[in-house]
Amino acid sequence: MSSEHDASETQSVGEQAAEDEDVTYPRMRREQELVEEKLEDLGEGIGWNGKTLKTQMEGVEERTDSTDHYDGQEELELKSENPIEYEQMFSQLRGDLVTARETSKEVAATPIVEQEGELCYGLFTPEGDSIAVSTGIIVHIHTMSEAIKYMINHDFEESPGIEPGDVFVNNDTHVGNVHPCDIATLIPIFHEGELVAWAGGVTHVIDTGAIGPGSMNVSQASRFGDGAHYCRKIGEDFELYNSWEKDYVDKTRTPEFLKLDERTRMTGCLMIRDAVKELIDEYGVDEFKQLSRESVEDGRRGFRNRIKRTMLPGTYRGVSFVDALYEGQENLTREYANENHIMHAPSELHVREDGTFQVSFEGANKWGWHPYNCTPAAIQGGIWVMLTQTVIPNENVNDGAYYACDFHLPEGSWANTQNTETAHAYAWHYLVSAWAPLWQHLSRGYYARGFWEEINAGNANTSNWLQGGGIDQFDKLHAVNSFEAACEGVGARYVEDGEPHAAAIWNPEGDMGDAEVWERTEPLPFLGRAVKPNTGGPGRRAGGAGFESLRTVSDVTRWLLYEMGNGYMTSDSGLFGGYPAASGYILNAQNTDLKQRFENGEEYPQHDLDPESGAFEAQIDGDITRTPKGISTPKEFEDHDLYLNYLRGGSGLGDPLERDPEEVLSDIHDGYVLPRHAEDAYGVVVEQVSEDAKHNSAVDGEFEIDEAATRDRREEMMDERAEEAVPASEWYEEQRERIQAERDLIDDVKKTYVSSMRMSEQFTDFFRNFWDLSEDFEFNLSDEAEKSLEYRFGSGFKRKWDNYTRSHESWHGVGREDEPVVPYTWTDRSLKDLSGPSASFDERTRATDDD
Amino acid sequence: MSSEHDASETQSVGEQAAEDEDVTYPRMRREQELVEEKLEDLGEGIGWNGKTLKTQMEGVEERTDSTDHYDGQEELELKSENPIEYEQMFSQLRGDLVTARETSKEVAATPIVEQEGELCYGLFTPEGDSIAVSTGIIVHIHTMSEAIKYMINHDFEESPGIEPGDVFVNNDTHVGNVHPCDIATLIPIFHEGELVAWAGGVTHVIDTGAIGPGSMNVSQASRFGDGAHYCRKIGEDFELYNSWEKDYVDKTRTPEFLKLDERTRMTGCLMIRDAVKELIDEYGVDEFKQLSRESVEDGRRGFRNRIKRTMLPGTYRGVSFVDALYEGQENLTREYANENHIMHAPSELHVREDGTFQVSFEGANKWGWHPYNCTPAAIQGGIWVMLTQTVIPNENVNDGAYYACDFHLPEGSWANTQNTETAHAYAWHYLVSAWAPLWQHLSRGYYARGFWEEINAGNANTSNWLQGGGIDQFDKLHAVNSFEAACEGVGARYVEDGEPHAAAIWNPEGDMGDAEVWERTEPLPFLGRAVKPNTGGPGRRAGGAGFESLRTVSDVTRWLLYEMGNGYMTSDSGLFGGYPAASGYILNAQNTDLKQRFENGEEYPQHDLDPESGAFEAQIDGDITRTPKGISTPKEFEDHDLYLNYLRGGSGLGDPLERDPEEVLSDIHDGYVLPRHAEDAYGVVVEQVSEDAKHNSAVDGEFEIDEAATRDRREEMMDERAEEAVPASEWYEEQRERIQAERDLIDDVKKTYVSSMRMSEQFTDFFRNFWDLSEDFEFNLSDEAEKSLEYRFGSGFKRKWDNYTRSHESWHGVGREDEPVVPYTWTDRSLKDLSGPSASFDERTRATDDD
Amino acid sequence: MPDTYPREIIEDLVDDSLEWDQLHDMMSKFKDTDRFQQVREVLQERVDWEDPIIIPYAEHLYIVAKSADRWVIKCDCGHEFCEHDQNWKREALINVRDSTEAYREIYPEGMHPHPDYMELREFFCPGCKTLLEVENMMPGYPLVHTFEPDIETFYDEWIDEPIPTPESA
Amino acid sequence: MPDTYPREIIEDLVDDSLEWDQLHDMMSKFKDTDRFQQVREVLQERVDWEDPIIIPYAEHLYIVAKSADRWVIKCDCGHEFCEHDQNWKREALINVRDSTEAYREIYPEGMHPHPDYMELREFFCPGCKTLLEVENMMPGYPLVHTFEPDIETFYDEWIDEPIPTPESA
Repeated sequence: MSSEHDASETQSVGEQAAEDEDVTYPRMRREQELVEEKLEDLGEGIGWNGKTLKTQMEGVEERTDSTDHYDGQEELELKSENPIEYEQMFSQLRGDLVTARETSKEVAATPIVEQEGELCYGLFTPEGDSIAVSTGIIVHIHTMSEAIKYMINHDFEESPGIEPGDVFVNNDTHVGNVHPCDIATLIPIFHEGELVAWAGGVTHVIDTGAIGPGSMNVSQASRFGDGAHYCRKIGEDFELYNSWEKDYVDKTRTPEFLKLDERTRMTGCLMIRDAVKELIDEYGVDEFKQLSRESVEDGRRGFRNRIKRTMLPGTYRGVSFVDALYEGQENLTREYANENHIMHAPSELHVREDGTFQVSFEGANKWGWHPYNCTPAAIQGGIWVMLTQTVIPNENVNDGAYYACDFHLPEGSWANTQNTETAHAYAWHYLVSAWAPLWQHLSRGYYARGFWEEINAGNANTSNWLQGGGIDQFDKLHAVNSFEAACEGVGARYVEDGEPHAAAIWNPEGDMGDAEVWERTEPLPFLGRAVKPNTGGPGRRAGGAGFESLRTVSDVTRWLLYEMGNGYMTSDSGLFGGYPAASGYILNAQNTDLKQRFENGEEYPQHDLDPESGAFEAQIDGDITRTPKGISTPKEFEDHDLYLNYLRGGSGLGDPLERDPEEVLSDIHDGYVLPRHAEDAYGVVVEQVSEDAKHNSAVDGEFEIDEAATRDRREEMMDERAEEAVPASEWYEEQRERIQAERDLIDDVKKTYVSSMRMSEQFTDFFRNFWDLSEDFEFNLSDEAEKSLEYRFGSGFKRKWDNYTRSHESWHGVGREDEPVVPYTWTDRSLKDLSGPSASFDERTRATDDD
Repeated sequence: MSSEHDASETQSVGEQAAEDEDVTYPRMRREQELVEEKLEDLGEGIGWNGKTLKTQMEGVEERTDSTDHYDGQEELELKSENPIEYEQMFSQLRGDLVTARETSKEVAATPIVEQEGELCYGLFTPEGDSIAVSTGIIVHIHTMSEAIKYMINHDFEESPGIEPGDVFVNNDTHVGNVHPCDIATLIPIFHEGELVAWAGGVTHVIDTGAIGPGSMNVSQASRFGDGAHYCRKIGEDFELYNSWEKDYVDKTRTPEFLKLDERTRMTGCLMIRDAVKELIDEYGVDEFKQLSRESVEDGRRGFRNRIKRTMLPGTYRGVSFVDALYEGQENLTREYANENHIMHAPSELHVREDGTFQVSFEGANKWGWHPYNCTPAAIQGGIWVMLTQTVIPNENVNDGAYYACDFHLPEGSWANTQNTETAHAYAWHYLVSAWAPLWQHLSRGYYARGFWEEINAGNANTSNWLQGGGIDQFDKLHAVNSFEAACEGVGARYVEDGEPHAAAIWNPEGDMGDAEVWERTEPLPFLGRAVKPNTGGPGRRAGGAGFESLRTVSDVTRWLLYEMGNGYMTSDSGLFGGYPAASGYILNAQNTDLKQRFENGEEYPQHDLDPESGAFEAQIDGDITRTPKGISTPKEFEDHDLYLNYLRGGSGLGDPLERDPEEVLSDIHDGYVLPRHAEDAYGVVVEQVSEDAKHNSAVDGEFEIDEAATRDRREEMMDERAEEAVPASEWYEEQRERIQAERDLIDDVKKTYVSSMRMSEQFTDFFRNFWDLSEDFEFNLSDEAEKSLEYRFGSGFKRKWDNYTRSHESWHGVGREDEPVVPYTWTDRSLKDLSGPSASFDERTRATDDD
Repeated sequence: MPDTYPREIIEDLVDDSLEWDQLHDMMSKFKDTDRFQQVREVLQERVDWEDPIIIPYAEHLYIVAKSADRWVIKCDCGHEFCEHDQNWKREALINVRDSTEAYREIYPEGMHPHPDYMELREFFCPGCKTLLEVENMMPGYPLVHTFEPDIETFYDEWIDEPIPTPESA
Repeated sequence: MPDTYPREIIEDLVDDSLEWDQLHDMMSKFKDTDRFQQVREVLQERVDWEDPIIIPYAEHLYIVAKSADRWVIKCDCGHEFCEHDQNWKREALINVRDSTEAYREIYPEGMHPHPDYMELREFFCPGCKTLLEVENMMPGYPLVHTFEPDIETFYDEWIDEPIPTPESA
């Protein structure tokens, strides 16, 4: 599908909608008159019964707080009195949202949206709580919710006004977004002069004008290189302002794509508006209003019920890390950004007696001069979508689930920078890595409760991200970011191996996309694409394998490419004895002889299936970069250079020695495991049937199990375990001494600890207590590391929100020196040391157990 | 004046204006009703007699073109019939603009605006032609004019609408600006439902969120690091939208300063609106409209009359260069931006028989990956202001002068990139360097005509720019850019030496500012400030000396500083035998022992008056950077580091050997000339009266002239000239051979030639003809240089304007392979080879000689 | 409406021998209300010891009642680690993979964490040597006490049953 | 309204001996209509030769009439360079400053152009050796023909006078 072809299709869909509006929707004009009358003649607001939106939102919060039911909906009147109508209405809405998405997707231009489905729609209450959602990248449902609340909170109602026909845009991470490349279109829906709902849609666009090309550039140190940010009104009468249409096109390297993406979102939002109007015509506005309130409360109860039915109350803890190595990187935007970062994400989940969640990242380290920082909206939206894909994988998904969760994100940490100077372009790098323990919290709960079919060891680190740009094959400025990364190995389930090269968690529909489709918008022909061996973590159930694409570069000038992924660390652990997935590495070749090889019909690389084999190096001459790091800043590539896009695998579950040897043999034949690792990791001894037999041949029978040798090897390995492993107490003493002496601890690691210790008294106590260190124990840092911390801790806050409503108060509620509102139970103190099990739960939310 | 103090003052001024509006100006509401009626009920536009603005603008252009009088104003009816009223009205307007500036300046927060007066106001016709201007940085009058035309041209009238009470912002270079840090506020002024004028104001703000701190960062390669760009409506009813007020604050490192700057502009614009309303009340709207038309035509005629009275018709040619050295710079935003640039600005002025100007930059080289590129608006605005400061230094300044000038800026050159990807943050570096020959064109004309009092050798290269930022002494994110650069040495006049440390040309009010004032917003205490010797170019009349400030750094964290100025090249030549001003260098010291020196009461550096003396190095220990380059990208500075801010001198005029020895002696005593250069440059032999005598003592009598030795030395130097100089013909042969052999020509130089040759057939012919080279002569370039050109020439165009009105057609009219619309006379062809003197003039503009 | 699965299905689940379609049904359809009880019963049958299982704690591990007021974490091999609210890892055998060599047994070149940045801690049961957990940790990190179930709330308030004791079993 | 200055003021201007306040007045007040004629007359008196000055061309240089149809560029020392529409620099003596050493005579260390990037071309009158122009050029640049006045238009249309000839002088 060429973009030109698309453009014409789009026009027909988009313009039709615009034309229809004038001819067949006199409603908008009528609404405008009604609203004008209310505002100017009556001095009323656009909320219900003449209230302003802000007053109305405060009312909802007030009633939610005082009753512990969303909006005080203690009785679900509509649902209980007329359950069929309730379900009909809700299903109709849900169906309309899905239809809006499916239809509007056709307007889109990029494979990102069109192939990978990187868009979603939501319907929201006037206050911004989601009522119903489409399929797709629904992480953005909650971020749009925050954006609406931000606009209300900051008096957009007063100016520029929120009126019928208005169109708003947001992509500001600190308003409500994960990263700037997800652009939201929001339109208010009115009925008889009242705002009854918002329709919102998000697409992941290809470039938002960050300092490097691609949607999620990695070389910037601050917001000032993160790309264009928008949060404002961009149209009236459902027409975009000419000023807007001339504005954003220069803030992207791919204006034509963004124009079509915007049409997509407009089309979808207008369809949703129509659907709401039809629903109101059919059922009346009072029913609709009641539905919108009840559905959120219903969602909240549904979440808690599900938790009470499938999980165990108590406390779940975990920790994850990921690396972001910038020492020695080129073309960073600040001199002092030249340092390595480690994300430290302690994750504490309290499942409270009422089935609600309290998620705390107390101990998270400071934000950094990299584009992986997060806002609360990002974390909350991210975790919300993760829960919707696991705990409540059904249609009844909305902000009710959010209302059943409290988040405590230390202010000033990477998870809640409260500093608009920070960069966020690929917040997912930290976000996805940080939520890894949450998978395991849920899985441990499911295990204890017997729901073993739901257990999952985790997800893959979503990478590599192939991104870049320059002047493309059509001699136009262009940017690319391959969404092959929407397809990664999945963590092992308890009862099945992890799925190989399946969807990344944040996009359940994602797949690797057709090579031909990528090649149409990316001047990066595929030399090969294959399952990548040993990417999934070993285990009784193996992590799903990732894959790799070997791309070359064709017909470009001044073309930049870069890598983004984990390298020195693996972010997702295995579960129950399974191993983590493999970590990333970078492989490029530049100044190659590929052209000559093509011309001479010689061999050339198509894969790097076994990095140790030398096969790649044997098939190409050139400057080869092979490094176990995961991130590179944009660097020049020329025609016939090579770039390996390695998409990660998932983590394993259970002791690998418990894996059926036959399955290991299949793994070899399927290309998931290299023969030598069958023995090393699984204790399975295989033999090559002939000299020609290849691993990864996808032909069964090229290897055979030596059963006796396998039995022997496994026994031997059990013995080795007994011999080599030491009692934890012994290990503890040795480690304690190591820490006291700061032996073999590199500066990057110590800097991470010190950062967390400065962030959190609680973590400091935990660390010192665990290792039985002195009250004043501190690590000694290099001057560079000290400076890095001083710089960041000295930067203070620069908050986006002027006023926080109740639901945003928690953004500031953590990390204080006195006892935070979140109980911190990592220290020796256990649940039992609290005054009672319920003491782990915030007073405010204890009492709600009516359902 | 602290910023806090300012804030309160501002509030009183700004809020008063806002409050007054509601109470005492029901006019705006009335206007809104009238406009609404016209638009909605009558279907009319906001122009005169129901026309749309766009139609009205087309009418003005049409009448201007067909009559060669602005708007067809062949008779200046008002002026001729009622000259006193005309002058009264115009003077009143002019006075009101000046008052608006003086009053609103008090609201400003930064020394940039408050001390240096970096703001200006203009009053414009509905079509955006300036009627009258305030004092100040009036380069922006013409750029605002372009911004208004852009809004009209791109149908802002249709949406978002141009209505009474609306407020617009622009800082987009491609819309109409020199660089993004000059932000314009524009408000339409209505009368009885018609748009009668625009008020506009510009301030130079302290930071617009470029990739590095400061208003004019130097490390970005493209627009994507150039900072935030705006061109849109930001308020209604003279109130700024809440969405806007929450938007831009995160796109700057200095939100509080920008807020106050915006209040300044709003205050001034509202005062101008009042003034217009009063004028209309007094004289009637028809008189006002007539005045607005006639004053532009009057300005156009005034310019031509002035030219015909003071200049000579004919062709003036010159060329200037400046360096921008990026090879080896750190933290560039793109890998391929790591190269050296030379600006090549051939400048050809035809003073046509009718007194109009035609300025051509044919032969200019390609734009580059640096922030010194220009848009036509920048060049035209820049040259317009330069002319207003020279040719028409009076009150009767408006766009009439612009209508008397044609500009031909090769499309794709640094002077007219027509590519919105290019960076422009310090366009002045190229712009000011490129207009240097224009000074000399004018001076040559004045010389021939006898107006010797107007002769000026040129201006100083406006640098260094001390810029940077980080966390300041108040622990807040901050950015600085010292406007000490508003004060430079001035070029020598024919009849006087150039003024030392006087105003930079683009700001006639600029001075160096009080050190104390800079220190209040910049954590950079002064160690010393002094006139800098040998910065002005030697000559019979010497160029005005620059000065230097030695700054240290105090109480900051993560602080970056950088330099911006010429280094390897001097941009302004001397005149009539005078020498160019000195070029720049960089001097920093880091990791110093200054703190200890302070504590021990030891000597420390306060100056670097004689770079060869070793004095600086003797007084400080540390890592000293001393390099003859002029630009550095942001680099880390810590407390007690040192930074030399060296502000350049002007160029000289006349043979230095003709300078009165007594004046040279004064130069020594005044600190303008080091004693050794009195002899080397001027042939004046001086003796130190005692061992204690110091140069630069500001005490007369420390040196004495040895008159006999001086006489001898000067005679000797005349002999040396005779001996060492060679006939140009001899030199020519030698050089020709050198070029053919490409001997001693570095890649950076050859790349510059090749770039210009690829840009221009005309320049290519000129170059080959002059040196009598073969038809296919080309320089051989390194691969790197070839790639650089390929990258840039292969980038194509990415234009901002969708449709160009007649006045913008010239943006595309130059650089074609066939004869361009501008006659190119650098080749052997002289004026005489043209069909007649008038053949040098575009047909279109020949006939206008009615005044 | 069925809100329970047949016993044999639950047994297959525990034995990891469900067919994919059965598993898929289980995942996408209802969640049975008696799952905990059924699984616990099956597990109790599978182990070789008598202590009543209070909850399945992790693969191979259980919290079992030694008395009415003492609950411990126990491996299915019979090894007992610690009190139920203590971290069993502190009583496990541990092997740390923190060299390139050790990593390369599991992962190909370049595809494993950097030993300076991350180590793998393998925890084995001192009884049966089964690998019970692998932690990927930054060097120097404390052991994580992963899961502390609130047993009282669960039994008393969520399923409204008495907590098993040796006496009740 | 005076639109002329007294002859003595113009002489002082030509001799560069005006006081600052006189100069300032001249700059900020009116531009006299007969300036060209007055300056030309003064200059004509100052030079030692008889050729009528057509226009002052540059300091020390004039375009003078050798005949009714031949105009040349001439130094006040009497040296004649070339036809009026040719570039006099091609007939001058030239010295090029393109080494650090040569630069350092005029400028302190670090404060002069880099010789690889820029050279100074000093043009002297072959007659009197006066330094007439200094060009700062990128190496290899052609000589710039700086000024080509349109004498006919000037005399015929702007001041409406006959162009001086040896005969008319």
